[in-house]
Amino acid sequence: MDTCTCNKNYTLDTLIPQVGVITDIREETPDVKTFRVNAPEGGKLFEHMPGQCAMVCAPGISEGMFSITSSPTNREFQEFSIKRCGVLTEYLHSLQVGDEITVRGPYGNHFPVETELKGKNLLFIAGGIGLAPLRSVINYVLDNRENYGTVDILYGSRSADDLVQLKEIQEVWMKTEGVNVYLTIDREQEVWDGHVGFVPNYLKEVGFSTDKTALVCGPPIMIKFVLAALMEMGFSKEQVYTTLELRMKCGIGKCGRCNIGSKYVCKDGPVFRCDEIDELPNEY
Amino acid sequence: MSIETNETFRPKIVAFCCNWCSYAGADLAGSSRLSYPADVKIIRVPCSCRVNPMFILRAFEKGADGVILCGCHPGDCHYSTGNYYARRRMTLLFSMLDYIGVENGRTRVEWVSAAEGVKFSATMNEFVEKIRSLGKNVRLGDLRCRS
Amino acid sequence: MQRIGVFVCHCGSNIAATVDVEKVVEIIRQEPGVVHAEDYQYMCSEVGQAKIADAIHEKGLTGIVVCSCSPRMHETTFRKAAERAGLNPYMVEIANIREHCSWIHKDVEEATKKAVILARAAIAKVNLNAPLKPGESRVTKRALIIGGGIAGIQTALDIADAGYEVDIVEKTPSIGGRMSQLDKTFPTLDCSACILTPKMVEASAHEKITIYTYSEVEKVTGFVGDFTVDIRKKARSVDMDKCTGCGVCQEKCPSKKAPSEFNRGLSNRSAIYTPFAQAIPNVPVIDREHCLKFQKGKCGVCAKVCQAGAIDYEQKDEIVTEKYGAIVVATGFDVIKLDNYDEYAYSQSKDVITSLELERIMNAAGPTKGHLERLSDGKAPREMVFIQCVGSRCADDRGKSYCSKICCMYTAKHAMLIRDKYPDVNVTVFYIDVRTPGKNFDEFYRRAVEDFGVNYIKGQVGKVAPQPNGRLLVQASDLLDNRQIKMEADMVVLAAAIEPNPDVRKIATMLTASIDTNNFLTEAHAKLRPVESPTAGVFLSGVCQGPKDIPETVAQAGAAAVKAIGLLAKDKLLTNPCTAHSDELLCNGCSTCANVCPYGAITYEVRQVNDHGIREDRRLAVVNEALCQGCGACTVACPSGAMDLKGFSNRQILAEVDAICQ
Amino acid sequence: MLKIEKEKLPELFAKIAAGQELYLPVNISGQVNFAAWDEEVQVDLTTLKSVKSPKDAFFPQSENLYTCKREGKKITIEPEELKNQSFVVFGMKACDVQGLKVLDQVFLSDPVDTFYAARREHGVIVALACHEPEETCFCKVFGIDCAEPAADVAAWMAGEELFFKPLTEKGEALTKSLEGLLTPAGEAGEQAVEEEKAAIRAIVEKLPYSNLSLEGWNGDALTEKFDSPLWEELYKPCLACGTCTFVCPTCQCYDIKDYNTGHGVQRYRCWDSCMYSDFTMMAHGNNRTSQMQRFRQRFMHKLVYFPANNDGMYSCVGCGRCVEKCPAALNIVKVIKSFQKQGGEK
Amino acid sequence: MQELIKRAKELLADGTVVRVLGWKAGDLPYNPEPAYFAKDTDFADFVYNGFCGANLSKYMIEASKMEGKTLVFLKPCDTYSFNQLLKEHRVEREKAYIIGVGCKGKLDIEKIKALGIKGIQSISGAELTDEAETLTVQTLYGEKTCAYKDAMLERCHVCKGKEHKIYDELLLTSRDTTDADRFAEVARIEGLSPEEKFAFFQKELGKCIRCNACRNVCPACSCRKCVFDSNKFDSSQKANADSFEEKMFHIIRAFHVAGRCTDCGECSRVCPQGIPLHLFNRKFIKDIDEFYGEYQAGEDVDADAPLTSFTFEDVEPSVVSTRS
Repeated sequence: MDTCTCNKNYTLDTLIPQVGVITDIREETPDVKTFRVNAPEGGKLFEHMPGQCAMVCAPGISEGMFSITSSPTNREFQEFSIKRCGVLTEYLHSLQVGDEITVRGPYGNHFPVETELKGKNLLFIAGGIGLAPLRSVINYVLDNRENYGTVDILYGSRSADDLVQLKEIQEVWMKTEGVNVYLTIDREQEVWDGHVGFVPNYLKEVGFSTDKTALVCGPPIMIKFVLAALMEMGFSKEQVYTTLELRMKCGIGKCGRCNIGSKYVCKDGPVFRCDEIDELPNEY
Repeated sequence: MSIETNETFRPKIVAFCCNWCSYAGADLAGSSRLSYPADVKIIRVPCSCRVNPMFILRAFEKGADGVILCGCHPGDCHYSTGNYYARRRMTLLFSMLDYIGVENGRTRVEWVSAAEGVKFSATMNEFVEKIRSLGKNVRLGDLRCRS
Repeated sequence: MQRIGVFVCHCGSNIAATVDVEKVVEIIRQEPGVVHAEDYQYMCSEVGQAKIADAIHEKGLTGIVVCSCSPRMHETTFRKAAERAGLNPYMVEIANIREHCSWIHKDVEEATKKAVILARAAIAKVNLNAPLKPGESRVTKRALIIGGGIAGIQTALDIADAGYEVDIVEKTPSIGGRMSQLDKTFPTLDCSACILTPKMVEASAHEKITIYTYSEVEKVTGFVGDFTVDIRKKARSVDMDKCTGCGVCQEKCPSKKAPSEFNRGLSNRSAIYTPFAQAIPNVPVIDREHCLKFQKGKCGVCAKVCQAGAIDYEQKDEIVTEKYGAIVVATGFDVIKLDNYDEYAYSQSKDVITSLELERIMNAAGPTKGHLERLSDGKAPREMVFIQCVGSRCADDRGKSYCSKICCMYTAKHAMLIRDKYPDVNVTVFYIDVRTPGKNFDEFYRRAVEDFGVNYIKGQVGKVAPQPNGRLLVQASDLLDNRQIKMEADMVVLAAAIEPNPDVRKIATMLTASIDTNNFLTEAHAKLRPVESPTAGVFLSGVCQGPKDIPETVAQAGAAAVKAIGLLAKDKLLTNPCTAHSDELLCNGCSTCANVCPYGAITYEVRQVNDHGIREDRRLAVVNEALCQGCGACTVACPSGAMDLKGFSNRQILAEVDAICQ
Repeated sequence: MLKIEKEKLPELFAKIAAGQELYLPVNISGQVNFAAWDEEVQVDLTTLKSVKSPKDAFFPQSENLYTCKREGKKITIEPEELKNQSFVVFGMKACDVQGLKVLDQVFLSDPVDTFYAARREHGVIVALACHEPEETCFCKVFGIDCAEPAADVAAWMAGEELFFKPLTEKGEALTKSLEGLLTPAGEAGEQAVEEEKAAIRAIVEKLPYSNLSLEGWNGDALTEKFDSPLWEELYKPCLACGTCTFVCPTCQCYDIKDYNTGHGVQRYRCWDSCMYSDFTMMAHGNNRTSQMQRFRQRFMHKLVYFPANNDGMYSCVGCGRCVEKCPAALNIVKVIKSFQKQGGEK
Repeated sequence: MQELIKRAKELLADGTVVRVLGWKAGDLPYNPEPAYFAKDTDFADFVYNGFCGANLSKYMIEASKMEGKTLVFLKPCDTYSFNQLLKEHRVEREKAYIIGVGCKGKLDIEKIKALGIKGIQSISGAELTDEAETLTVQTLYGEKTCAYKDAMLERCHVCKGKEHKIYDELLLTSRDTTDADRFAEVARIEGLSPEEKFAFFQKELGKCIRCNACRNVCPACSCRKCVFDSNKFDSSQKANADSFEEKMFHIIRAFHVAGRCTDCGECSRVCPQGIPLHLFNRKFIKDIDEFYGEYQAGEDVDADAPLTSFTFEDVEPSVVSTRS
């Protein structure tokens, strides 16, 4: 039979990545680097929404899902903040400007910046590298300031050295009107004259009013205590969004790994409203 | 297969050599300028007993046409007993490869001491000749690696 | 992934003549991970090493590949260079493009291609290298010398003089070794006993030296700096402390039919005996095989005559366990058995003897009290024939492939001494070559020919046949005159090849020291480390390493002593960091690895692990890094792959395989 | 409806294979699996079930996605070509066909898996009615009529003939290409097929699992089923192998891996199993650490999660392959029955 | 069977054991599953018949981690596996109360089906007490019979003997089933030309679907994490992309169990594709016997294993090319 041409109808499969060139590397902390990625011919690899992720791959080494930390409002590039913690990230950390990787995505859902969050007062709560996905939302919100109410950002880390994007926080966020930034670190440090204490405790200390919608991201243990604190403070579950992290391979909800209940975290997540999480079987 | 193709056929051969005897034997072959074909590439291991059957299969997987393991003569192992274990392991492995139909000339163990540069070179010449006569390894390789 | 620097050495023209070094650099520069590549005339030179250091600093290298000569040559050099520049020395790998490439291939294109592949393999490996840190182990400040001949004695004295305790273990009842059996020594002709005995006495009197005669090494465990050795002191049946060495027991002993080992079986000795008059210690032993008391149950003469009450028939073998930091092997040699040389009629005629037997015959304390006479009839010989190279330089497997080195000289000595003492005896020497390199050696040989009229014939003896008249018919060919010779001789002396003491094989196995196909112990490097065994902490002294004469032996004995002293002088040793280690999450605790470990380095303990959220108590293998020598036997025995070897990990070796097969 | 004598089937296969690839049940070393046809193979249409389901004609056990090549720092990506020629799968059973419908829900939902979609588009399925259903079959439970498979072509074996009925355009096209070999079945043929259907349905009624009740199993039953203490008992014999998932016509979990061929890195996907201990393992933990959880996941997915997302469609078609092949004699029927029993006791 | 239940209940009652590991009847006549029994009422489903082929030794790895003692029923061949696990410290003797049960050969449902028997409703003659030499099978397509022997697992025809190698007590008597030479098939293959050997294994291994049933059922493959599941050798593969992988997997698997495999035959029993996997293990067993002296894994817990011992005079690997 003749070769048919019907396949021309298909766009490139979502599993096929694009080549990305690393155009800038910032050392955020001793073990976190932020990589700026462009298409080889310049420009962005793809459009995305805040909270979405992409699969970053070092061919032959490994592949991993990372949240896109740059805001969609950035027209030039995408950024990933990556913490060194395994074979892949070790490899990525050894790369230099000009090196190429492959990227596929964007995958997953995003924070509902154009729907539920619109017009709301926003409270961002992040711990450590958990700022990465929230940074995308924060910058999106700051770039569309008129669409949102107050913005409070509570960000904590193990130590002053482990706070990522500190330059941007201090030079942009803190200087933007209507944005309050609260920084904290876990333990006393000489160089640090700011607040000391765990994020959930600081949260209660500040005592935010419940007229806000909270976006929470950080290590699982922090999320757990932050949620408890928020509930204690009178927030309802419908007012809180967070992200889940499970093992992912395909990124499109088909390979089965991130299936939990009837959800696929890579496709239906990673962003969940807390009342949705409650409906999932306890396997995360 | 015609004879011409056999003559132009350049096999890929991996030689695992123990550090103490055979690698030194290979060094001696070198310093004595005793030539053998460049098809042979040596991997240094501390002892013949370090060679895992997985290494040998992996070599074949990735396209090797022959694999040879060289160690100290039995009784002369730097670690006293390593080559005795290697001898049993390789005997069984080679027997299994033979059993599943892989030509038994593709694998070999030879004991070469640090003083046997001549033997090292002669063994390699002989082994390369043997592999050339057997031709390309088609029974034990991953198709994806064929160029 | 590492930031790798690749350095390709020209080695003058040694590499560069056959490998296109620049091309290798150009290709390798493109490899993933390689951030620096350069070539240089001599990488091992100071300038070359500085290049490595500079690149480490400037490019922030985390891994180094040097394409050069064998790692056995300069791995340490480059590792040290990297270490000085602040890099872990184990982040350096060598691609051997000289011995394994440029020196054996002629075609430049082919050699260059191979060099690239070898470099890629090294890059692939270094990508997976991890910094390693050697551990420390202590050094027991005591040396063991195995063998109490001149080599062992000299080494012991030198080490003891440096202030360290030394034990000598000698298998026979007395120290002294082969040298004590010799009559005169070449090329000075001084009396062997006269120069040896004072050394023996000095050793026995030295406060730092303990001598175990009639003893053997039974078991060796441990490793450099910390060997534990079991020494079997065979039952002497004589109390060493009580015996006064008066000798009455030997005189009175009714069993006098035992062949004297010292006299090479040419005479008999009593069942209770000291091997020779100057024996040290001067304490007899009872040869239980020939002793009536032991064999028949009755006799007991020696006990009766011993005033000191030193005879102890109940004595048992005793095991002494001692710790040592260094071990010197000085097990010496023996002459080969002549079973393969029937044509020389050694077993058929008493008048065909070995040179060592001639030594005993010529010696005043020997079986003939120093008179040269035929052993068959006691008559003085008129015609003597010496045959050289019996079993030496042999092309087939009847004898030894090597030259025994000492025969030419001692034969000249024998010929000269005979012609001097018995001018009417004709001496003919059949030789292949006469080899006389050495101080005053050739002069000595020429004196034998020119001043003493020894008849040297270049030729091979085909047959020695005993004649009905009691003489020996020697058939030979004269290679220079190209004629056949038939002559009758009264005695024929065979320069039998020497070979390492047969016990050395057992000892080498215990020490995990390697030996070559001729049973000579292998040196760590033929030129640069001639007195060290590849096994750390084991040193070689005397003929056990290769044929040599007395001055060479003594010189090597001193060298071995210096090496041992160098070791004993250290307080701590750095251990090889390339040891096995077990991944606790993969370990089954099945004991298979421990079963193949030659060093007993693996033990088991029950420990709690957290396996991705599962917490449980598991039986786990634990490697003692001080004991582990890094052979890797356990890594293959382990089915789950929990055991791996640092520096030669599974993934490193597989990466090399991949790179080569690519 | 058309027909062909059984003894002429080799001719039929040859004719189909002349125009396109043909996959059909083939006996190799005593086992029947779907494989490409050639004159050498031993076709086996009488064995009811192939060991592996024919799903790998559409979702191969292993397939390349792309090759990644590197030159210096430059990376290039060469995507694997999509299936672009038609092929025929002959002899699938009604349950296998339903299995594909389940896979369609996964792979053809947004974002479409183009590799699968291309195969689906080019695959022509000739489904065969189940001549003699067996005790492990329970397709009826899922509303499947194994006497009348719904595919591009439906076929029946009755007596000495094979009856052939195109049901779709693709089926018609195939049938057309076989003109000459296939002859009209006629009245008698229609009759024979009706009798065969009746015979099949009669046996199905008698099958031990045919009246298995799925009551309580649906997308809403999540918490109740998930929290049941029964799982703790049920999973015990499970050996954590992947037999059930690899023979299953609906299991679609896959892994994505790289293989370095020495000339490039091949990105491929291959079947994976949620029963494997490392399926969900991450560097820092595993959200399903115990075999109980993994065992539960498989059945919860088939009977609860999947229906929840797919309008009540179960991700099980009752083919019974897992019933036959589980080394520990565990299977989905035992699971369903255990819950039923427990429900009864309550 | 009733004796087993009675004894199990006694041992539970007197506190000797806290659970019983045996077989539970399945919903089909031929698919009993390994199961735990802890209460009197659990025993309603207890079964021990010809279809109870599963080797329960492997389950004792997990059972050894539980509180208290487990009563386990082991067939003669299973006891070899238990011993081998004991030797490797994977099970604890104190955690097991072993009742050695008799065996008259275990049945292979695949063989029955291969005889064309399908639609099976019930099977009689499979009980240990049944004297009959014939199985009677009621099917949807009528009553069928087959000889017990013809339905027996391959392994039972080459049974190592019906003697239990380790036990606390014995119940039920066995029947000798050995009627074939264990190494005959291996020897047959050895006699083939390289091309024939290659074709044979290519065909057999070509069926492999990498489901890991053989590995996971194997009492010798008791690794917590298999090398084929870990990245220790970059060997984690389930691609099934081409024939090399199966060869790698099965050769290495056989190699890893060489000298440890008791030849219990579970790998062949469970293979969904009917690959005669025992041919690999038996090849090693035969070689070990020939090269290093006869050795039966699991017979003697204290014996030196062939691959962790050696003699100075061992044959050289070149024997492979010189012997044939």
